[in-house]
Amino acid sequence: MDNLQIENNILETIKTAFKVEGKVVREKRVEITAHKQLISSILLFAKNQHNYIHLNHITCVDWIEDGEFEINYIIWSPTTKNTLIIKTRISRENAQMENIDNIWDQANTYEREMREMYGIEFPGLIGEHEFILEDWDEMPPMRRDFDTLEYATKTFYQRPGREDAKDVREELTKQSGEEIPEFAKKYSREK
Amino acid sequence: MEKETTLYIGPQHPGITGNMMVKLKVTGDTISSASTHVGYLHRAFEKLIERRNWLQSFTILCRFCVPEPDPMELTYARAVEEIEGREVPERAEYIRTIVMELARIQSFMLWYGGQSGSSGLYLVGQWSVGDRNYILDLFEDLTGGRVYHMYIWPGGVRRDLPEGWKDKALKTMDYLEKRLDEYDKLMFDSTIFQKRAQGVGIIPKDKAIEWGVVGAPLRGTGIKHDVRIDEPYCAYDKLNFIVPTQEGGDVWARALVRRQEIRQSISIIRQALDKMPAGEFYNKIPNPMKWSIPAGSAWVKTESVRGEVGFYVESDGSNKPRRVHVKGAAYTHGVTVLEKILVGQNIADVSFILNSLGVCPPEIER
Amino acid sequence: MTITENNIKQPIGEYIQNWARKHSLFVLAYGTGCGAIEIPPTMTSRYDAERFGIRGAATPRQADVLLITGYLATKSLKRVIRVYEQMQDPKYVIAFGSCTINGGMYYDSYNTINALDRYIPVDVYINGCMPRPEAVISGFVELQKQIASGNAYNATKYKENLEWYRENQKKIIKNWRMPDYNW
Amino acid sequence: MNSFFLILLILLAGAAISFALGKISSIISGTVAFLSIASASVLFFTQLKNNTYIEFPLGEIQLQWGIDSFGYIFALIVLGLGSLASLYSISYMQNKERTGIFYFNFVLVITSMVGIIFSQDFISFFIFWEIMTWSSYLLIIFNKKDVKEIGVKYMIFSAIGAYSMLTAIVMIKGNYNTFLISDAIQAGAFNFTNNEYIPILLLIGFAVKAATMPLHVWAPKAYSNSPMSFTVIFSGAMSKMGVLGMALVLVRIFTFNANNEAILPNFSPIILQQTLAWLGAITAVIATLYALMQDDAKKLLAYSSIAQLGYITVGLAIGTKLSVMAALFLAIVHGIFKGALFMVAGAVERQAGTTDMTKVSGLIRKMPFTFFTALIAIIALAGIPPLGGFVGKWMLYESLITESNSYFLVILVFFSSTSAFLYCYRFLFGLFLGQEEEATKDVKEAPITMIIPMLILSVLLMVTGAYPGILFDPIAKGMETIGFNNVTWDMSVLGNIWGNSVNMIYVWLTIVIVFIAAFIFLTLKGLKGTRYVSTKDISTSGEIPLEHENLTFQINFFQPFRRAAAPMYKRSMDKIWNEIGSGLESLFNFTRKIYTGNGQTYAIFVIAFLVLMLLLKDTLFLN
Amino acid sequence: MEDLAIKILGAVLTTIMAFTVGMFYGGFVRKLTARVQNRRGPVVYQNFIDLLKLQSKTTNIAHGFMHHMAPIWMIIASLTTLMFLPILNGNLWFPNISFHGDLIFLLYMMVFGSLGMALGAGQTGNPNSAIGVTRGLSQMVGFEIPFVMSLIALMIQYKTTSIQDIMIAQNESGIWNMFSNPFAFLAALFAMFGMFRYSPFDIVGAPAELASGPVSEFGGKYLGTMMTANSIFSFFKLTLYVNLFMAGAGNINDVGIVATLIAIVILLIKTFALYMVPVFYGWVSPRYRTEQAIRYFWAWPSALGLIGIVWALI
Repeated sequence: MDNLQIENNILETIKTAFKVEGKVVREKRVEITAHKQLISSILLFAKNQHNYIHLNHITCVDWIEDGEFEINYIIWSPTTKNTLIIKTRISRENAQMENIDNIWDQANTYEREMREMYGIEFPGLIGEHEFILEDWDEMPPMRRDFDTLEYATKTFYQRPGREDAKDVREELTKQSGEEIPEFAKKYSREK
Repeated sequence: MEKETTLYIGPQHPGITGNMMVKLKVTGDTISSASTHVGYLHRAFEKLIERRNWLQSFTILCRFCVPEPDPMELTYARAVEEIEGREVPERAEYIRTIVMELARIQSFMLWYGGQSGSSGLYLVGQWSVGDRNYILDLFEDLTGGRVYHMYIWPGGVRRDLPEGWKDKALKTMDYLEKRLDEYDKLMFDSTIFQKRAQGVGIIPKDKAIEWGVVGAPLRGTGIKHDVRIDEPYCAYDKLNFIVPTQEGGDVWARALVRRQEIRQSISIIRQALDKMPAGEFYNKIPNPMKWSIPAGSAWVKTESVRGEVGFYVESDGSNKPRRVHVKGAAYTHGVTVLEKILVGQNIADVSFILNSLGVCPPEIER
Repeated sequence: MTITENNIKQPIGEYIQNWARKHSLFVLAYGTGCGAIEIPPTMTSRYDAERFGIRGAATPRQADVLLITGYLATKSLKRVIRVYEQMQDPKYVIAFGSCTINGGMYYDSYNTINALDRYIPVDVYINGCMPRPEAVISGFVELQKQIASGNAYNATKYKENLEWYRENQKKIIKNWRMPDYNW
Repeated sequence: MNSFFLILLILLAGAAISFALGKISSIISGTVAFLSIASASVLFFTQLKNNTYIEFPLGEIQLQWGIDSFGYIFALIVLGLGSLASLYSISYMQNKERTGIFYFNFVLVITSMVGIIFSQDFISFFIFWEIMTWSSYLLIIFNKKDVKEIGVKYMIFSAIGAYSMLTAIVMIKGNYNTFLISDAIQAGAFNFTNNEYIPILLLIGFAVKAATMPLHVWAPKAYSNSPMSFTVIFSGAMSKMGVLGMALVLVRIFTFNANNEAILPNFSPIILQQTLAWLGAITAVIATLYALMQDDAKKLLAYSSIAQLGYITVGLAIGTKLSVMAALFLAIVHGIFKGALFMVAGAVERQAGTTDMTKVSGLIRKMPFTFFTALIAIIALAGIPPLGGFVGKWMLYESLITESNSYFLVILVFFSSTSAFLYCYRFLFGLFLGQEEEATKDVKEAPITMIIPMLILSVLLMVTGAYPGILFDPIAKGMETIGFNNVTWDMSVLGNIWGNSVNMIYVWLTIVIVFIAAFIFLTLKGLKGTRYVSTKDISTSGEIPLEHENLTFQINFFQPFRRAAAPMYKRSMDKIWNEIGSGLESLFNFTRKIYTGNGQTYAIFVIAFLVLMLLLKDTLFLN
Repeated sequence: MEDLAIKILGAVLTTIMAFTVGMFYGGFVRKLTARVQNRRGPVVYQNFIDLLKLQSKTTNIAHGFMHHMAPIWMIIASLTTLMFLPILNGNLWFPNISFHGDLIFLLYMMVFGSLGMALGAGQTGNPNSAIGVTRGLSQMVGFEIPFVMSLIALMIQYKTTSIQDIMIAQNESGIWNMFSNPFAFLAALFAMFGMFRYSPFDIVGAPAELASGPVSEFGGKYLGTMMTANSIFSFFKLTLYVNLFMAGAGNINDVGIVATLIAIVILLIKTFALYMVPVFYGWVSPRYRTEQAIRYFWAWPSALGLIGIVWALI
């Protein structure tokens, strides 16, 4: 395929340089899976050699079944307009990941969020510990084993009346004695 | 005790965009350091989405960024389509384009209000926010909602254009074009506004991409970058439009870029309405409660007013998303970029710069 | 001397004061949630809330009405309480959107409170997600009715039952690091 | 025994005793100083009649002492302020070291100033002048801070003044063969027609003490570095000695020349007049601009003193009846309010440890009386009705506009006095308003002996506002002594020659009535619902400030103004002097070597110079 | 005795008139602003309602004595300046205490309120207030310069410092000062923009920047009293300008009620017309930064002022 030439080239270069797995997902998307220790060198390589100077995103997926976090680094190159996704997996226990805010300043924000939301430690990460939450003393909330409904029920007052799922408008029309048109009755929740 | 005075801009402050806080350390009226504090709007959307099924998530998605909910819906829908491999009818692509551009225009109108209001020119804000209602009317006719639409679904759009909508839309565009000239006369022709905006909040061109600047602020530094061109989606590759750029990287350049973009949007809408083919508008999805998506992940980008919006969607094959992670433009603009460019600026310009960057706090903390 | 309107008897001085309060509502500029997006349309040409004497105020000292525009994150709640306590009596709270009533679509979120009136007294609830400007204005009109009848005493209720409110508030806000007020 | 000698003797005895007692107890020493100055003042104002003179020979030279109405004006400042300042000193100097030396010099400065006022001949005038210089020098370096820089600067400029004055005296002796001031005036020594050097040299000598530009560079640091209780005298009274001299000379120049109309073609007094007036105005502007950039309250006041002396210079230089009256009125009122302000600064320094406005704030609740004084004095300083400061300013403006047509000068003066609002506010805000800081939590009000003089001065300011006539009376008499005719004045109506007037009593009445009404209304209205809250309870956008965060806005206070006025800040006289100094490096080094900052060497050199001049007078100045 | 009674009556009448007119002007401006912004706007007496509301607040906070006093200083400044300003040209019904109205006195009395207000704002300890005050004082130094220049030009022109005399002279010659010395008038007009603090010179309380600046901590009765003072003060400023440049209320020396009323109407028309100038300018201009505002005043307006002085000298 001709139109995927750039993508294949980049994939090949990185594959030969680091001996990692990878594939071309589609046009302008290249995906690489690497060990966590290789991440910063791959990022630096991509940034310096292939002009992937824009850090698009860092995201974390909780694979609780595997006992792992998947961290994805998404970087973008303004010259080829290509996106490179670098995936790595780290253990959920004592989760720790290399800090890359020396490569991109804005990585600091992502990492602070991940530290707060998933409890992943980034050694050497500066910045206040509280980024989004305040006085949070439970498990990091974005972990899949944190049950938000249970926490909400426990902490916040749950006003009764949610469970009956009544249509408020219907109730109001009933109160005012207004006649409910035929077509509306079709959608009524009371049946 | 610190020597510098601490000044809180927000959360309860007329100059802040949304509910966030910029903590300034000032000496005199010069800012020596700034730090963004967010979390006042954290609703744990990404956590809640994990508990909702693929379609229920739409109610949450559109609330990611309040001034401009449609790009969020579109990006998510496209991500789901990419994982599932679902086709979208051509008519739906055109309708989506129109919705996107309408959303862009209404958001620009709000930006007019913010940018001029933060510099004391309330008249433009009053006019533009008032006129914005006409676009919201169009949305209401089309989707039933003023602000949140939940209109774009995986596989197309929820319903077809209503009768007479096209004429109404064209009429509104004509009206807006006339009004825009009036706003420009007040805002861009005012020497005071020029004095205020020029040379303020400069983003250096050589650092802009590396800092993570996207959207109008990036185009304001002279770099031509627009997702609509780079990775065309919807019907953008079939329509004619230019991506305006300006040199300088200051508030003024960003304002000029936006000023040109809103006119491009109007032209795109006209073209799209003109070229729109007839046919299906919706590639029907199965029963939403049981609808599962094959395992896989997608990273999809869309150009919103503030810059590109990216969705990372991961599916584990069940009927609920595994992970939906949103990266809005404000995530970098509002934190690292803002903290960098505020240093050395005047206190008077904080709100001004915030508005020109289009910082939208719910996008940062979600 | 008293005056009777709508079957409510008031001393004339009070009547005049309530009339003034009713027609001059300064709304604090605090967009706590997504409902804030409908405030600019409410204030501008099509809906023009200034007809009713509603206008913005920049700081809590000058404001009469605190508009809670939507869900409150726990971090916001702390600020809202501080702002509310800095406002001067008589003060009113209008809660905006379904999420302030019972959590709305955020009922299972770990970071948003579900019933606002447990933490600060609410005078008027406006339901909907989000309420249209017409609904907002009708909420204001409802508040005006309450004020005119002298029934908008919720701020007093807050002062009298401060302990109950404090207890509820402190349940959510773990680190109560408010400066001491002398009231 | 003659009252003149008695007064000086009491003062000298007071100086000696307080010096001796200084080692034992600072309070007793201070009390002695206060008593001696107070009793001297009582003696002065009760025993001495105006226009009494005594003559006595000192070897060949005939000396004459006396008191006229003109000197009386300055005696009011010197002795009144001196008594209050010495009362204030008792507590202020309480816990300091070397108080004996302080009081000795303090009383000596007062003595020398009284001596200057007494002197009717150049020799005793000069001797007292020099005593004043070096005793004040010892007080400037009393705190042993920056002795090299401040002391040397003061000495150098004093020397410039002394030498020029001395030269002028010798020239007078040479030309007119007299040391008596009155004889010299009679002979026309200050007259431009005869010799333009004598008045100019004398003016330079006086201008140094009056801190007129460009001879002001010594003043800011000298004012702020001395003990505050002395700065009260230093800025309030001692600078007025310069004013006294200038008034004496200038009035003669202008009035005489106006009558004779014999003006030198190349250097007319009009030029001198205009130069001086503009110098005064520029002094005022520049000093104001510097004052509003200061972070130290003492320095702020020091610059402000220079600015105020600038107005006085303008008034004297214009030389019309109203303007001289304004200048003299301002001189007295400036003594009062600047004395009060330095007392305030001293009280803050004593109680809070520093006058750095970035460190101290929110003292109003702790030091209410001090704040009251500061408020009154600042209103007067800013020239806002209805206090004494306004009266002086009004007369100055009216005289500039109506009598001398110096319209552009008015703009300059007005610019300075409007900018003065900025530093006035800064002083009050910096020390007393704003956040109550942790560092100043335990500050108490100043002791009563410091409060009383401050309150007396504030009351004086109010009285001079309502009844400026009580100062017009001595001023008018004094002005008649030095050559003005028919000086009219009214108890509380200010009038200009275009027939417009301001009645201060009406102003007071209106203000007081409105004040009482508004105060009662605002206080009683909703009295129950009014709470007084701490400065912690402010609206910080809903956020709760952290412990270590500073909410006081103090640093770079007037940055926007500074930015707008940036070109005006580019050059400073200090820099120019330094440039001149470096240009003439060798000479400057030489001067520095001679004036090591030691008072004795200075005195020796001055005396040597005097002797040299007297020996050479025939050869040098014989016309 | 009768004289005194008339004076007191006149003073009270003047105060009431100034207050009412000032409040209504504020209401008109709000209404007109709303109309320009495509809105219906509040009722014209909305300011009265606001004032009544503010005064009927049941709790008020003060941060201390100076905070408590701030509105009082403003009231003092407004009323004292008003009392020493000739409202109608020598009319019996509106005598003021000093019949001539001295310009230098009024010039200084005008800052009394601002400084008092600044002190009150300072005591709150709110950094926004302090920053607002520094801005306000700096701006004051800006606009006072062209203002005083134009005043000096007038003084030169008429050889008097009395407002009364300037008014009479204009009426006698029949040429308003705004025509006889347009430069001075323009300089004063620019200064007026700064005095009224409409855009682009609303930098003191700029909401988006400082959250209403010095008045941040003032609410309830304090804010209400300030509002009263401001209304009176704006009437004073307008009347001062009309007196100086537009011949006051005309040449009416008749004591009759009808003549007085006509004079008042003339005065109101003139003041309102003048008031609209900064309001119009404010609608269409964004806000300056502080140093830009100061430089603005020191550039063209001051140059015009200088030309005005030269013009008057010639």
